[in-house]
Amino acid sequence: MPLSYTIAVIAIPLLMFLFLGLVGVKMEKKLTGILGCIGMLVTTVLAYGVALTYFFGADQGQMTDGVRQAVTVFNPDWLSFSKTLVVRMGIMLDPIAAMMLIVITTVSMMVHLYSLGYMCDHHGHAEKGFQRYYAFLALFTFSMLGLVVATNLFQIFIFFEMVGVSSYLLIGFYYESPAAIHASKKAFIVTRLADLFFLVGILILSFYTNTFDFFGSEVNGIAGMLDNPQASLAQAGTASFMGCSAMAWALTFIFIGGAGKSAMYPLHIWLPDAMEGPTPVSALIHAATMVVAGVYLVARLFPLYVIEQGAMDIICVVGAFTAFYAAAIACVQSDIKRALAFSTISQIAFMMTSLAVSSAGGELIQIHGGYGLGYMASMFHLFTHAMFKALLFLCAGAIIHAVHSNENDQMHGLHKYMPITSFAFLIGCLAIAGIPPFAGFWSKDEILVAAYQKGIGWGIWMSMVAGMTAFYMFRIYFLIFHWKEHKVHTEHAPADQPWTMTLPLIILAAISVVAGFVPAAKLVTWDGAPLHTQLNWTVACTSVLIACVGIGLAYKMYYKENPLPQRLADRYRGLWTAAYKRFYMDELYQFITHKVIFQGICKPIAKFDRAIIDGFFNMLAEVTNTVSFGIRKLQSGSIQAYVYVYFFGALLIAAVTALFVIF
Amino acid sequence: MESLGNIIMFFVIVLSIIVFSVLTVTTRRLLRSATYLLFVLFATAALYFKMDYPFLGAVQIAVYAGGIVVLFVFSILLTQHPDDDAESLSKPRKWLGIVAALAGVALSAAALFGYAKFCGRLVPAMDDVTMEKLGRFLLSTEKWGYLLPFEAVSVLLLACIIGGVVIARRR
Amino acid sequence: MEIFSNILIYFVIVPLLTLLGLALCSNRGIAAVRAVAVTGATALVGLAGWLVYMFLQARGAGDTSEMILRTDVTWYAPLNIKLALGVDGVSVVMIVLSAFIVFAGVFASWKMNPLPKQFFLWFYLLSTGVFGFFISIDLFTMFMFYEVALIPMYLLIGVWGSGNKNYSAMKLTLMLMGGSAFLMLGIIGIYFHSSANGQLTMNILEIARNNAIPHDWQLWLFPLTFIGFGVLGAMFPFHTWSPDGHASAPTAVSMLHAGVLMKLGGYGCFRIAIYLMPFAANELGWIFLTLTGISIVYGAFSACVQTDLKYINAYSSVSHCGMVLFAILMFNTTAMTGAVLQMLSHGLMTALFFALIGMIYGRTHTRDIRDMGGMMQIMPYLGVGYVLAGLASLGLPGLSGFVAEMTIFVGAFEHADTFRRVLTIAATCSIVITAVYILRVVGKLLFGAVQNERHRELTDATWEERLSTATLIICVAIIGCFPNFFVNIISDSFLPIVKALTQAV
Amino acid sequence: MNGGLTMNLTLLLYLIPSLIMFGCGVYGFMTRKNMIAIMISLELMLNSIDINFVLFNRYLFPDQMEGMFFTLFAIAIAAAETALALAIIINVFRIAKDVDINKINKLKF
Repeated sequence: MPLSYTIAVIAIPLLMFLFLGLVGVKMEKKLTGILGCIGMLVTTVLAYGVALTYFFGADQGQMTDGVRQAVTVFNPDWLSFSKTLVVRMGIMLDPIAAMMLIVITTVSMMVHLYSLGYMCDHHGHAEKGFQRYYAFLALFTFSMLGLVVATNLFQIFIFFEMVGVSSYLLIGFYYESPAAIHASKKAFIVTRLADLFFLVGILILSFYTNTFDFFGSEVNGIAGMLDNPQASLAQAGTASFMGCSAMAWALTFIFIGGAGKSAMYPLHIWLPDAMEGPTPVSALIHAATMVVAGVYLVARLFPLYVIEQGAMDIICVVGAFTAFYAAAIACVQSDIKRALAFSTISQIAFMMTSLAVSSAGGELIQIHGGYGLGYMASMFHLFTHAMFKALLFLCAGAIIHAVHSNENDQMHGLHKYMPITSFAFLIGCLAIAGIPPFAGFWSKDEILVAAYQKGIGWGIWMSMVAGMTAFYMFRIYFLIFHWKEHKVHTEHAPADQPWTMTLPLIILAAISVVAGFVPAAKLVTWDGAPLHTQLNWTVACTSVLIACVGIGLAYKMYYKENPLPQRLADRYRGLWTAAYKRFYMDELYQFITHKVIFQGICKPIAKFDRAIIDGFFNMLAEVTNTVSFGIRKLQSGSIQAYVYVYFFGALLIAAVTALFVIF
Repeated sequence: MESLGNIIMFFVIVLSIIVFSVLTVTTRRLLRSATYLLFVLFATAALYFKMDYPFLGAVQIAVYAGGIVVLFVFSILLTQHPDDDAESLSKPRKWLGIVAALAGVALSAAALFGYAKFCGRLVPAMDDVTMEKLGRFLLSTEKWGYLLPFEAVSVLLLACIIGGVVIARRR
Repeated sequence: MEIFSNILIYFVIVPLLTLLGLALCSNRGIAAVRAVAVTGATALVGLAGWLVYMFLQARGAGDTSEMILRTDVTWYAPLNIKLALGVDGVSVVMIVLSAFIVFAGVFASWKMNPLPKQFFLWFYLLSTGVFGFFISIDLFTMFMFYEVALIPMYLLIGVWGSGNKNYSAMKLTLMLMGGSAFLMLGIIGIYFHSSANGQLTMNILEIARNNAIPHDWQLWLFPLTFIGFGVLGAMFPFHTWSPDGHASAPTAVSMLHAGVLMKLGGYGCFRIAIYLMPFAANELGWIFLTLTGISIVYGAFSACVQTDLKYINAYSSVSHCGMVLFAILMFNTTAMTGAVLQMLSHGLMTALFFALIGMIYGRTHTRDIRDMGGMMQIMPYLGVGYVLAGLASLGLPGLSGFVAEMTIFVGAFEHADTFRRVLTIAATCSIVITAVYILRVVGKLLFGAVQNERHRELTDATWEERLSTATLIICVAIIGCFPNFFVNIISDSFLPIVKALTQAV
Repeated sequence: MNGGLTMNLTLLLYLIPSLIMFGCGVYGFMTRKNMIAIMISLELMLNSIDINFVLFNRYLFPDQMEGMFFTLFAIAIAAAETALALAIIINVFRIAKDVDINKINKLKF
């Protein structure tokens, strides 16, 4: 299949969005859903075709000497800032872009299908705004696809904004609920703040490299910023600000942009709230695709980051801390979606850390394929995580749809009633916990190896977080499906959902089982050359052991109803509450935005405007008015008064003139 | 050197002008004021005669003394109540007027004495201003001719007549 | 006459003919008034399209002169005042913008009451001034048209406005007139130094070519002219007419005023102040750059706490128009192109905002966001329009705001000195603040539960309202999706100005 | 005839009464409240100016007649003006029953 078909992959969702958005309102609700699914199916098939062609197909310029090259399919000018600085809207395929095509279309397809069932009530009637929902899904898919095939940094920024908006619209889908509006607003503004840094980063970077393009195009004869990263850095080397080079600043700012989308600490606060959106949306956007945009961004600029070690260290620290922080919170959350959201944050932080450690030196490098290992592991984990996290969210959606609550104390013991869901969830949990042979094991193992390469401390830290992952995932699992007998409501007992909802679960579960065997090391590497890896038995065994300990602990505490969890919570009340309240980050933000910015800046400025500036101009008017009314008295209409003034005026002038004549 | 008659004439005219002017503005009764004005106008007419402008003197008497003053008298009689003939002046107003008048007079006098060269002149000899000469100038369109202002004044008088009729007509 | 063969003059003639037609309409029936007004507006849009075509043809045929479609007609020979017509890319896009906003404005004031005929008379007089300003390149003629555009505002607000309209109309007119006074001083000063030793002239091109204004004079005349136009461009601290004026003005007038009239300020700033006095621009630019930088952030912060929809928009206009002047003062082609894009973008989306606010206000009779909520359920069309306008305002890619802001930021970042860097980064912060206040309004006004049960009976947009808003939305989307078309028209126009600036250092 | 009283009747001597007359006119105009009295003062001032015209003509330019003609026209115009003014005053009196200038202020505003 020609790689230029990628255009269709991008265009179909866009057309779908326009069609459903403009015409859909007039159409039968179900029909729009089916149309959306068909459109998505075509997109998915095309995307698979393109991606597989890129990886395995006949050579279309993507392989040179066994090294995969980036292929620019299409790259027209979109906006010319100056002769050299041009924003292009193009399509570029390279290993990660092709992989992302598969991830996005797969999850999106599953979500489209799943939503057919989920967005209906129990009688099978589609919800209000069904058409809008599918239009927004198409818009999101388009934006995300546009983001991953971007040929230049600015295009990524553009689609960053687009996915942000689609996310905003979908989180706020239930726009009558105040919580949803609040969450959507929060998500948009926090990511917007991060995008601001991203923008500044782009401005700095493009100023010094004089291009936005990643790779130069032979047609235009220009060099991109990744063609020769050293040269790009050298251009910025002379400039420095506050002791760091301009490039370090730029890359850090760009990372902050990515951190906003990828919910790194402290910009993570929007993601748990984003769960106010419909659950399939959470699966698609806030678990599988959009939230990894930040990881993708850093991976995209990896050649630059590798050289600029300072920025890399920041990413590493932030990632490692976030992984632990989110895992700790996930251990105590009672809302199933919240817990999954924190798990997502933690897992994305794994990917970030993995990218950041991959440039570390050390003797292990020679054995394990050099500094591309972390990069490869990160991308691989991105892929597997997307699958099993989507699976987990869709399962959660099925459960919520069945019991009408997000809280796990409303669930308990559902295993009997929803066996398919239960098995699918279990597979997801095993995958994320890193139990072989499920997908998560393979990718997480690589990440841990890369972390040990960076330093033994990093490795231990990440292993510990991996153990926590296993613990909190199985905590959720046991609390939902076991713990104690479910109180069956008489009107409708929870049961497995219709086939539109279970089929995606089964497919994703299957993928989660086998995805680990994808030869990622051969396909997805930062320089395109295959990476030779081998299983590091020490790391693998330890990590499996730690995961098992985590699972065992969860089994002990949560499989059967027992007072142990409550006792622990009571004993460490302070810690437990802090973790449950997410370490008060939301309150901190609330304080800054409301008390400091709104009350402390906006209100005084508005007052200042009315009182001082407006007051000044009003005062001018007032003074004029007063003086005018004062002067008006002079215009009395009394002729004699005029004569006095006139006569004495004339005398005065005469006298003055006389004085001048005399002297 | 002037003849004594001239000097006496001069003093009579000048004194009557001064005295009656002052009386005109200082008397409280309007009717008297108008009468004093009449005397002033007569004295002025006499001055014109003395300056060898008999036509001007005649006009002065006919128009001013004969016309305007009569108008004044009529309007005074029409507007005055019999009992409020005395007009009282407030002190500050009076003094302000005196100061203004004196200051003006003083300034002008200073200017006059500053131009002693002109002011010291005597009356030069002059041809008679005959009526013929006057009429020619008045109706001439040549240089020094006054036809245009003459016509303008006639239009003005017409406008004035019409205006007077319109204003005075009872609506 | 030769001048009638120039298409540009018709941009003045058509509104005047419309005026005449309106004057002939009967006072009673509104149908004839509407017909004439719509005909005039449509003719203007058609003319604007034709102008773009002619412009592209001329440029395509290799006509690289600074201004094309030049015609001079002597007006008052002793002072060498001419009716000098000519356009470059910037004028062309501004004319197109004005035509579309007039078109949308006519439909937005479809149900104008009372005195529809008189309203449209003044409305078209205002348009005459606006178009006249953009087509002329003679200082005197420009100033005359500028005044023609300003004066009708007083009556339009004072008679057809709402709220505290007398105060607002008076304030707006007086402040803008105050600006004009500065401007007139500046123009007279320029005139008397327009030529070193020959015939004095009012023609901008000749003045720029002569480049004869002495440096010490430039230092006086530049602030006068810049402030004169800056008042209209809502530059801090001369912006306070904007919130009150916009709040009281009727819908179409707000649209035209924020959409086009405020652009006269930005246009004049670079066409007259900077182009003719490049030395002073280089010397004093930093003062105004600081002021406009303050405008951007200050307007955005102020907008965050307002509760009246129109006030929010007016402060947002202060912020966005500050961006225009900010970009103009960056003195490079990219930023200046961005400024023009921002003028286009702000003109369209603010007009859209005011149109929508007017339509909502016409139904609910309140503009206080605390009294409204859940409008999306009641009037989905207007709600979607408002969200789109909001997204354009906060810079969603694919809509015009993004393109404009990014061009400005990239252009502004071309200067490597710390002062401009800091200002640029401060200006970029406004994109976050903008998001805050836009989402705040959208959340309170459109989403959530219906606040007032009586609002449930309200209807969605009528056909003329749909037409009016759809026109603007489509324009916004076209600029956002195909920016290079506009950039190509605009950017070359700045070469002479940038050249003058670099030579004057 | 040479002995006794001798004096030269210079221009100055004639100008002094005219000046005093003007001063009286000013005083009257400023102080009087009755409109007719004001008109009378006005006549005084006009008259003094007339005298000046005649005097300057006679003393300085005896061959010409400008001063005389000016006076002539001034008299004509004064007559017209007085007639009109008095007509107005009488009309005002009809309406306001008063000719005090301080009380006739209803035309204002």
